[in-house]
Amino acid sequence: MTPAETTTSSGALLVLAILLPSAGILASFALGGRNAERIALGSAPLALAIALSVLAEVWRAGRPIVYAIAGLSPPLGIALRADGISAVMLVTSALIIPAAGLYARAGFATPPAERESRKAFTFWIMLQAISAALAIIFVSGDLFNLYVALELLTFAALPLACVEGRAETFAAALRYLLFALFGSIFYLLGAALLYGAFGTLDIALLAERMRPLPAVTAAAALMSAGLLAKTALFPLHLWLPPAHANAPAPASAVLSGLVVKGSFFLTLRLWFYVLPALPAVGFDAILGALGSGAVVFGSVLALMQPRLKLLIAYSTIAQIGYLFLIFPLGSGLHAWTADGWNGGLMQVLAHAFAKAAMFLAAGVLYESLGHDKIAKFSGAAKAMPMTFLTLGLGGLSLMGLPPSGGFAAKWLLLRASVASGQWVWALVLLVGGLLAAGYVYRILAPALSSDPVALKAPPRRAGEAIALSLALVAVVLGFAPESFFQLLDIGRPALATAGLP
Amino acid sequence: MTDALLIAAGIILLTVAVGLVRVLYGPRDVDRMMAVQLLGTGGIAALLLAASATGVAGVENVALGLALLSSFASVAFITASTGAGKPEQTGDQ
Amino acid sequence: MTLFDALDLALAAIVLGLAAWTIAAREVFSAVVGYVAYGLLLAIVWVRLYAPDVALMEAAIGSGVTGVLLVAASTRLGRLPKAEAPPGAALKIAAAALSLIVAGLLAAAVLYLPDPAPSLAPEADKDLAATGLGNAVTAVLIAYRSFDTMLEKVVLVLAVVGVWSVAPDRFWGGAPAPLGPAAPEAALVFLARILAPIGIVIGVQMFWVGADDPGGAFQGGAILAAMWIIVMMARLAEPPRIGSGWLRLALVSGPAVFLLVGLAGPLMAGSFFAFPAGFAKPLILFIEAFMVLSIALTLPLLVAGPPSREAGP
Amino acid sequence: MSLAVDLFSLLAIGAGVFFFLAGTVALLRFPDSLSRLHALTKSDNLGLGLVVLGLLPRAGTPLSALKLIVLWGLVQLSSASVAQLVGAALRRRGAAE
Amino acid sequence: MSPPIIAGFVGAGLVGLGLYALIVNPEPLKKLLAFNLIGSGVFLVFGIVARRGAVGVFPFDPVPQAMVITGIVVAFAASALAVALMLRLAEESGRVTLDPDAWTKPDDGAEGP
Repeated sequence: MTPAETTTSSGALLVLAILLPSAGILASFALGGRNAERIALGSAPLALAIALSVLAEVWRAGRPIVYAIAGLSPPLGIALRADGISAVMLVTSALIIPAAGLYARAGFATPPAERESRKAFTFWIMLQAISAALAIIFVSGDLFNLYVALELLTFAALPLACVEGRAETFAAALRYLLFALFGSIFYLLGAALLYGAFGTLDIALLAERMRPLPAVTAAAALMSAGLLAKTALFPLHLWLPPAHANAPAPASAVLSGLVVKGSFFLTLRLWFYVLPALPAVGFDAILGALGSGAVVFGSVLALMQPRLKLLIAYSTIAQIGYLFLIFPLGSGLHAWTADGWNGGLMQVLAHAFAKAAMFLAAGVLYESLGHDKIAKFSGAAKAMPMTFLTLGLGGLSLMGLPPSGGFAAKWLLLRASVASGQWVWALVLLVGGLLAAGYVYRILAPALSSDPVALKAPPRRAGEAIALSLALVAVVLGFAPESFFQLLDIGRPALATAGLP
Repeated sequence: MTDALLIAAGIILLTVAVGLVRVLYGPRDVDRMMAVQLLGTGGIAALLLAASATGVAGVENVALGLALLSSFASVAFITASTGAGKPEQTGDQ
Repeated sequence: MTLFDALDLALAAIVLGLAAWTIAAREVFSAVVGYVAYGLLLAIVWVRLYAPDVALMEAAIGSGVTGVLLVAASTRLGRLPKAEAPPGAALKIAAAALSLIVAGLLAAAVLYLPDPAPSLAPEADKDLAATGLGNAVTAVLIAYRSFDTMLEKVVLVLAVVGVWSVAPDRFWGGAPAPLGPAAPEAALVFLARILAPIGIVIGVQMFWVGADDPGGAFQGGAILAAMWIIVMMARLAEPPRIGSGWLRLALVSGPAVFLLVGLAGPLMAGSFFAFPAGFAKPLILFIEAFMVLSIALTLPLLVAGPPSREAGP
Repeated sequence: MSLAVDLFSLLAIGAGVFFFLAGTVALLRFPDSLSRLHALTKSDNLGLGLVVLGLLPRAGTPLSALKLIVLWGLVQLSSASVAQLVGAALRRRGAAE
Repeated sequence: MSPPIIAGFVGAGLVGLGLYALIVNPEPLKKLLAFNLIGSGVFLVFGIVARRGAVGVFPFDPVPQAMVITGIVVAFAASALAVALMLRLAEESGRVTLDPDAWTKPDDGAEGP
């Protein structure tokens, strides 16, 4: 990597990926009324097209594409940089966000009698804001720019969590906000130290200039703590279940499927891209241990939840735990590293789709049954087979059974842990899978009984179909070809150094 | 001369800071407010003196901004404590 | 130890003392009073760090506008019964230990930062001529890292939507509650009447000189915002209806103009967010003018809170 | 000339410092809020006024001299208004008791 | 001791104090105050970094200062959002608590879709 990275061809796509939803936010705010919905949904195909073009360009170039904003290279300017994982995540968010948007058209339309309604206005603006924030997180190469993106994400996610406007959603949102603020301020503190030590916040330049200093250790610890709080990694997970479970279904889908991945993505960037030159100080083992704690703790609590949405929310805590196995299993330069890395990223994708699908399905279920109490699901599967199929397929991925993206992810992680002799992670994977099987069984078993069930309303077909298609993506991910993993590897720093003689 | 200005700045700052004891002990909220008001004025004076002693550019603007906002907090205290038509909140314990 | 050192140490001790007070105070209201005083002193600390631009921001926003926000909140929340149980001793000890570790780690990290420190000051100055600006901080904000600044303005728009969004449905489109008492004191009205025009002149001047001297769009906007707040507290003006199209337009004008100029960059100067040579300063002032407007409106609206009156016809 | 100016500055600033001291003593020692308020407002304005007066000859440009004067005027205005407001608040509270 | 070093200790102290208060104080408004204390400590660290970056005729590095200006505005926006939530929560429920168990109603099925 050259220090003065300059714009590569098609780099402009990266700016557009950010500016499109940003402009959408501003236009929706200024025009108001029904326009927010129109703009949000109307710009979605364009966002997807941009994301796919970025993917195609990265694949074609075989290396990251870069854009130096204002023609000014780092350190003084800001560079955007899309590598393989950026491109894949961009596409993921460009698929899940419109899916949630389409699903939400029923619940978040502006009532015909009103010019503008609070819920619709808030929801459609914040949906675009999440897409803008994630786009920045996936492609920005500057740690301060990423701080602004983190704040953007917080300010977008929070109103979605309490858009229902009940006291308990305000309480949940307030807790969420305090955790999120703690997270971003500690992240910012770390960024200040890194700037003080190296005079830049550009990720590539930092990686180049990295050397062990007290400031670096402190920055690594502070930033990680902040990001973990935002990712809701055990034991900083307290805010997540009430915030995600009390949000309306399409919001929960985006919050649980995508938003927590934003801060996880930054954690990845920090450890694999900024700090890889640091001698290991056991941080990776700590992160892995916390992840394992999350898997066990989240799964056990999910097993005990009486309500479906809470169960799914606790399962998010567990599934986030798996993500952190990427730190002990995907770092360094070993034979198993590729498996660990690919497995961790596959888990990001599989969980994003599976969880979004399950929250949407839970939303349909709630609308039809009038509640989401698992104990009263008897016979519901017969009345709404598509929804329970979605829950089942999503559950497959959570458990890590084939064929599913979750299986691919956990299999790769398992292989890496066996190959590396780090058996404890293998044990975590197995226990987590069994516990997940337990809570998925809890959802499905009563529903499959043949008791008669009274539906308050017939299930919304469009909503069911959207949820099912997301679940199918989670399944299809299990058949990802080898070239898909090559794509994920584009621009991965460990490989760049490994390629050197 | 520079030293004299700095000493003056220091004395003023310390003096008004001692006044902050009123923030601690009150007893009423207005007493706390008065201490903040005094701190604001003293801070402006100290800033002007230090600026004159060291010649740092732009400090006048900061002092001007502080002067403009010197009543801000106090006005907020008063309007907030009488605003809703409720009896003034006191710090008496 | 020189005089300056003594002064600095004294200032540091007072700042930390006030910070300790704000967290130790039993009544939330007195904690907030302590916080406002703390913000004032922090402005002086910023001057000592040769950061008059930041000092202005800290005085206007960190202490001033945040102070108003917190004071209003504390008087309304202070009356509520305390629901929480006080923390146990074990939690206190654990928290204290953790905080000590973090503070120690941080102090060590700062103390052992490399010497000589890395700096972008020469680079920032090298390109300064191209922007036509004299104030390097303004150049960083509006030219070198304009992308951050534009996005941060979008964050402010989201914050406004977020604050509005907690309103009850029936008030959507209406106006927030008034900021002042129903019958404001004559002295307050008098103060607002005199202070506001002077403040507007100073705010605009600060924005204008910000191209070369300390100041700029943020500082000017913050001072104008403070003036609008004081005018609303004196009930000389009322918070506007949030449904107003003009208000919406004015609120987004800052980021929107910024974004449009940035989008036009490739046509004008070959790159997004680049300014054409020779025409940079007028463009920057143009963007900044709208940013001043947006900031001056956004901050008071954030203080005013969600709408709490019906929209009316 | 310069000596005379310096002497003037020192005298004015010294007097200013004294008034800040007096104001603080009043704030700490006076028995009730209202008398504290009276003493404080007067002393703190005189204090700043004298400091400004002392600094005026040292102002580099007419503009910065003007800024100093405006600044003092602003504080004077604010302080007087706040004193009124506090006084009124105290009276109201006194009446309520 | 140079101002940056003193300010460094102040910054570290503020972060420590704020963190302690954030964990220990149960009242949300006090937690918000604590967050603001941490915030100003963090900004001070930026200020130190900027001041240490003084080279030759430049008394400071403008980049970190610009970041602080951005940060102060964002921190204020966050405070405003938190206050709005607290006030609405107080309006809806008559209290402001972060206690999660305060909201678990045993069996009313009123939770959102």
